[in-house]
Amino acid sequence: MRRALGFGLFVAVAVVTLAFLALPIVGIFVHTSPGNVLHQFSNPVVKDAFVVSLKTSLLAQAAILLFGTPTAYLLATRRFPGHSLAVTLVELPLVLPPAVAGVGLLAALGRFGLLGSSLSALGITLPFTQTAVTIAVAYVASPLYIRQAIATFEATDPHLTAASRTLGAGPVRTFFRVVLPLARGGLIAGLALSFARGLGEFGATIMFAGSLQKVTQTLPLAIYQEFAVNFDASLAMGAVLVLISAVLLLTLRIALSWRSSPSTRSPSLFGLSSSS
Amino acid sequence: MRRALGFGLFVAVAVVTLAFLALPIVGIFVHTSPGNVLHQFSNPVVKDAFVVSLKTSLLAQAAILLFGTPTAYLLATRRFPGHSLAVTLVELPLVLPPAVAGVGLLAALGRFGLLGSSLSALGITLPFTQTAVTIAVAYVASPLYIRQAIATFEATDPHLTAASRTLGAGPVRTFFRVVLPLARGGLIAGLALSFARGLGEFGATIMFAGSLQKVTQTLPLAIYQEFAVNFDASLAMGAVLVLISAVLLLTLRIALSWRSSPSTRSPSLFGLSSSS
Amino acid sequence: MAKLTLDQIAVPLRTFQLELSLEVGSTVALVGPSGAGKSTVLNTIAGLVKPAAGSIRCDEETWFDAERGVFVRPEDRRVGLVFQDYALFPHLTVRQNVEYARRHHADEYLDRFQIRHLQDARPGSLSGGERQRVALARALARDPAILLLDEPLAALDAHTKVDVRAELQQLLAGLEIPTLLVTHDFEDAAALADEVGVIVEGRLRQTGTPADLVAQPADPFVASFTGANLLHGEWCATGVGTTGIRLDDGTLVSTTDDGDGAIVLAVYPWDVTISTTRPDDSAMNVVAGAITAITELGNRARVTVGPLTAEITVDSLRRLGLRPGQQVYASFKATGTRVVASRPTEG
Amino acid sequence: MAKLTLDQIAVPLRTFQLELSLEVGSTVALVGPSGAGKSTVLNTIAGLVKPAAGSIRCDEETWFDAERGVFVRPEDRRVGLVFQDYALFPHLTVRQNVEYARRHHADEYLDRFQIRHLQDARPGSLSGGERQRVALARALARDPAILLLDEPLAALDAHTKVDVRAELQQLLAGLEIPTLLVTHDFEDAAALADEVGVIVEGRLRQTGTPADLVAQPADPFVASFTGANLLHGEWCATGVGTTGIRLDDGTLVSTTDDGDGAIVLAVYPWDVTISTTRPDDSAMNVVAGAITAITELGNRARVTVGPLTAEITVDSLRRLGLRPGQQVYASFKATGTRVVASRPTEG
Amino acid sequence: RAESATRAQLTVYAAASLTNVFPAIDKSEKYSFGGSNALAAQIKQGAPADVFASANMTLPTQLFQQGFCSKPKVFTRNALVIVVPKSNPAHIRNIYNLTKSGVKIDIAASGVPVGTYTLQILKNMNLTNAVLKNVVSQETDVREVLAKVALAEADAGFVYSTDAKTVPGKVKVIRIPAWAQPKLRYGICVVSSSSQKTAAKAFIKRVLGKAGQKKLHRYGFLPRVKPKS
Ligand SMILES: Nc1ncnc2c1ncn2[C@@H]1O[C@H](COP(=O)(O)OP(=O)(O)OP(=O)(O)O)[C@@H](O)[C@H]1O
Ligand SMILES: Nc1ncnc2c1ncn2[C@@H]1O[C@H](COP(=O)(O)OP(=O)(O)OP(=O)(O)O)[C@@H](O)[C@H]1O
Ligand SMILES: [Mg+2]
Ligand SMILES: [Mg+2]
Repeated sequence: MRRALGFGLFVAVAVVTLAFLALPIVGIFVHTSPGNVLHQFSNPVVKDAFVVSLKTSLLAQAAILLFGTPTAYLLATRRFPGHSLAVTLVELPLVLPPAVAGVGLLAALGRFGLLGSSLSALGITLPFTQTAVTIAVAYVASPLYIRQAIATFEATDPHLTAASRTLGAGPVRTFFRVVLPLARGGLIAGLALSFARGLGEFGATIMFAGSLQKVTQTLPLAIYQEFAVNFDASLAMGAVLVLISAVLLLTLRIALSWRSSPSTRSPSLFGLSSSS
Repeated sequence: MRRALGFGLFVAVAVVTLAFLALPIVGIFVHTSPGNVLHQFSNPVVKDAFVVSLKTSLLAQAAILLFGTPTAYLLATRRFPGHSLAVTLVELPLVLPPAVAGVGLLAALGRFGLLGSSLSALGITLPFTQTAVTIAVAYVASPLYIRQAIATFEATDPHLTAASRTLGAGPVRTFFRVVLPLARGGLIAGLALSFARGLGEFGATIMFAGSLQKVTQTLPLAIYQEFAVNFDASLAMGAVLVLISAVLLLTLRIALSWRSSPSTRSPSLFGLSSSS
Repeated sequence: MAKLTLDQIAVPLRTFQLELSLEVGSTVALVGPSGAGKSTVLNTIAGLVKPAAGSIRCDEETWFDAERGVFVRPEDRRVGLVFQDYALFPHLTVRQNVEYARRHHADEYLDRFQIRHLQDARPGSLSGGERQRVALARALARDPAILLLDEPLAALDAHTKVDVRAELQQLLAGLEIPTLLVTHDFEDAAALADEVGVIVEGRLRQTGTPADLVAQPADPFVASFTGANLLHGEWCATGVGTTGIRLDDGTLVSTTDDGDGAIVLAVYPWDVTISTTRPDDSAMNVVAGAITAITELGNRARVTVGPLTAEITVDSLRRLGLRPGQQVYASFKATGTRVVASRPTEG
Repeated sequence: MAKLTLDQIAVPLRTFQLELSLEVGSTVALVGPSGAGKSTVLNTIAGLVKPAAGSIRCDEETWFDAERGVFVRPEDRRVGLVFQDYALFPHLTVRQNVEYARRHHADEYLDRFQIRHLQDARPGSLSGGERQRVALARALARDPAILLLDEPLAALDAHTKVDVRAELQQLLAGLEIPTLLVTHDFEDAAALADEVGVIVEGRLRQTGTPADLVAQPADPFVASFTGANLLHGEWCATGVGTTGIRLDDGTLVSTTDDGDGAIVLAVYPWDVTISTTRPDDSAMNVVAGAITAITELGNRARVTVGPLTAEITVDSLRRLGLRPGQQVYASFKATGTRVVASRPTEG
Repeated sequence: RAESATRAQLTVYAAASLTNVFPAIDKSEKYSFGGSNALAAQIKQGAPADVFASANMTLPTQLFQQGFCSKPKVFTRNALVIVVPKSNPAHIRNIYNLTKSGVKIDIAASGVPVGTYTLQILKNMNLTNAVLKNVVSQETDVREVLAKVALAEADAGFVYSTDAKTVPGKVKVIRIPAWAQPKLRYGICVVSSSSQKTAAKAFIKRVLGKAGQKKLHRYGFLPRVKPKS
């Protein structure tokens, strides 16, 4: 009896928690009619913002994938002095107030920034360009991908890579023929997460790239601007963002859980895996 | 040769990536002298903001720990219809633009929000209170802890819980005597991450709790406000935030890697674990 | 002593459904290949897996009954389950592990299993044998009505295994608790249990004393599992009236049994003798061929000739000067052969 | 055929340092308890682990040399390494696995190992035996100068094991490649290898043919590893001039050897006979005691009396009507005992 | 070079309160609306702006002194109003009601122009302490003030009269006596780094010109020079 009670408590707490996490989202949708949401897509501001968001997000994610993957792999498979520092570095953007991150980007890449002079020497000015948006998004979203990637790579059986080596494949070939295919699922999941996060990026973007319609004004920036002039519109855009992210994450999660599903096997009561 | 080259490329990419992630932080510190940073602590605005931040963060993390842990445990050990949905729900705050999250919180818990009437019936009004800050922080930071916790719980050997059951311990006793002790490391890591993220929270807070010195003005809010009037001060505060987060994460990572360290064992070249 | 009864329990598994009835009064061993469902049986009894149908009773207590919707939770069933990997709590000391079941006779068990001196060590630092003793102590400390052992010897390397097995043997003899143990090694089963059940793909193929299984294996699988050579062939007429068996490689074999169609014969290595000249004994079945492998162990040697492996003494090995590749004759008495159901072998 | 030479390699491991020199010309087996460093030796040869000192040569090629700072990367050493868990690529088909080593003779190996019919299956769906064949095919497909097998039989359950072992035995006989295989089961080693090295805590205790190790175990560990009973005792004077050994349980034992101080005797089960009356044969050493365990298997039975386990035929078991608990005499010839170094036993 | 016949679009950085009116005056340019402070900060960081239109004179004057832009001209004026939720839960009728205890007042932070003006008004009417005690939040942007009143979380807030017009359905406007209004002048200037100075000047002319001023008036802005009364 007491036990059943204890367990009930667990469930209760969980329900409360999930409800709490769901509420704000429900709130947003309550305040906007679906009609309103659709109607937003005829609003030029929204349209432009949407395009900018999509373009920059895709570029940013491509960059994250390209640069983050090898980084994650090395961090996962090699131990070197300063390893912990490197991993912390990867996590920092996650915990930096985006606005501060933006200031940091300015301080680093702005025209008075560390690399500013060298960049302008090459005739490049980053701040307030679309490139700046991409950079801001990439900076803020990267940890979500890289951390996931590290975890995934750490989980791949070292025997398989070793086998590949003894079969005459160098580290690189091994990476592409064995490691990547096995890590695919985890990497995709991580990328989806960082994509969603990137879509929602605000603070760093406004600081580093400003908010110029058609150029640097992403959805979150548009939302913020519309607050003043058209409150409903901003709420509706918020709803749009939530929808995109949620759908993205959900489909992915389901797709993956279809692949390696513990739920497909298991008459077992207490999560005993098949090895039990 | 070609191989060595390929591998060199990997390293190069990793170095570039880490440099990119480090730059903004370096930037911030270049722009502020250590003296300036220390000097900030005599600035009353900063002092108050610091106190508010600390207080709300601690409360928020306590709440996250208390509510998030059982939730994570159930999500990790039970499969039920809508499981994927629940997990996505847990991740959403991570990807919502904080400002939108803030509006959502207002729409849900504001005095004219979904639960507003029922709350005010109990004589509770949340917006503009410190509680509101705590809620905002908890909402935005929770995913980082809960996701980590889920991963950790999923990793604990089901045989151990099963053993505990057959030894006469109910689910709850099992949880406290076996699961928690084993998961400790992972949970702490997750909590540190969410703590750091909570410290940096801006968008949701300003929307849901507003910004009032001594009451609801956290460090990031102060940074933003000072931004207009006193750029250096804001940079310095940013630096303070970065320092706190970084130190927190780093010490933790090192502490943990001391416990279950792959780096302490390993003459092995290719990360072959001891079982190899 | 208590008695456990599984009545037509059914557990749907990934690739097949586990279905069996079983009575455990003394020490029973379940043997079977990996993936046969052995562990699942134990988990079901312990209440860690919930069957789709059937019932489980321990003496008068009903632990599970699909019809009556009874399900007693694992913590309320008096079972002592020892996992294949022992599943000791790594964060607790040996003593704390043994005391986990909330009883205060820990010392008694620490002494009984001679692990008193280890009481403050953590499981991580113990040898396989020591871990097993701790696991047993822990399981018994809760004073179970029935003891369940999952692969008690699998985690040990071959040379500790022998000692630990002897230890376990004496222990079980001493205990007054019905025990169900699981293994995929017939030899272990024979050593530890009074009764052995062979389980394949979730169904019991045969149960009986180890001797029974060797004497009358119910099917080719059981036969091969108990270490017999399997000869595939066909019934055919041999001369006037008498029938025999033509093996797939053509040699004629006579048996004391009778039948027709495709068939499988079981011959145990120790019933096979090797000779360099064809033995002219009508009662003998002879398979001629080259020696493909010779394994010496102690004073015995296993010699493989075509489909047959013979077990002979090292002395005779030397006397005959056998070498791999050499042409020899492997022969066995007609009475030494067992005709087993003409089902093809698994595993 | 090629020859591999390990010259005084040293690998620091968590709890001890692996240090050995070894020559592999034919088929050599390393046996030892879990954690002895067996896998590490293979990984070192394959180039997966870099030693702190020493050198590794394969014929004329130098693969590693600490002094000269030579280190050939694993992909450039011609080794075929078969992992204990086979380490097949789960995302590739059997065929793709075999073709992985970039050679086009895949078919040849698919046929040779009779896995042609499995070529499109993924490893996940294969049985233990089939996996092993695929792993071997894959390793040989790269045409290695030396073959390394890590616990080739550990992943199999006991009854497939026998068949697979025979298979492997024939295969190795056929190959013209020096092979180093690792196991913790002396029986497997004896079955597969011409030469056996016993490794404990990173050092070779003894090397020789299986028969040698049984005949003259260098130390108690090797003895127990090869299946001997160990009797602990002390040299002492027995009557006039002759010396003998007083066992810890008091019984006097005479041997053909001579010495003094603490000592360990090795007696193999098949040298021990059981009788219900004390045998009055001066050449016999006798240990009296109660039977603690009886294990029947096939036509043999293992009977444990005090410190001794005897292996007798089931017939004599029946004839003497032996039962656990019964008082009997276990006796063995003085010539049947081997005095092994008076070091205490490990493991 | 950009001075060609078909010149490129101008980039106009303008105060958030101009979000609706500027496109009405000249829809062909690119606009970036935001808090005047943020915009000024961005211009200092080298944002590619041609024109800067601020919700005050102080910021452009600062920029001018630091050489970031030309001498600012006043191009319009604005007034502050009090907005209350349509439901007006605190029953605010006039500014003096704001001193009632328990009223939730939302204002912009002193760093932000609106914030400064709000404080001036309170000073002029010496309600400073009486009102400030009811302030529940000092936002970083007039938008947040408006949003919270619109969501009826705050009982009242100080915003530009022009902002109030953008959420008609949600808020009621309460005027503030003219005598208490601060000098609320919008300044406009050409950014020094602009590559299209002439076009920029032309734009400013358009704003200052009749048509421009009419539009501004229509959107609730006040004439750039106080009519002598
Ligand atoms: N929770 C589960 N859900 C579904 N199928 C399972 C589950 N656990 C195990 N199985 C499957 O049931 C079959 C029997 O598993 P089980 O572990 O009982 O076999 P076993 O006889 O113990 O094998 P081994 O000797 O390797 O331990 C296997 O095919 C396994 O894949
Ligand atoms: N990469 C490593 N770094 C440090 N120590 C290691 C490493 N790998 C293994 N060890 C340790 O070296 C010892 C030998 O390991 P190894 O795997 O070679 O033993 P083994 O003989 O193969 O054991 P088993 O029979 O269980 O496979 C063990 O104590 C192990 O903990
Ligand atoms: Mg099992
Ligand atoms: Mg090994």
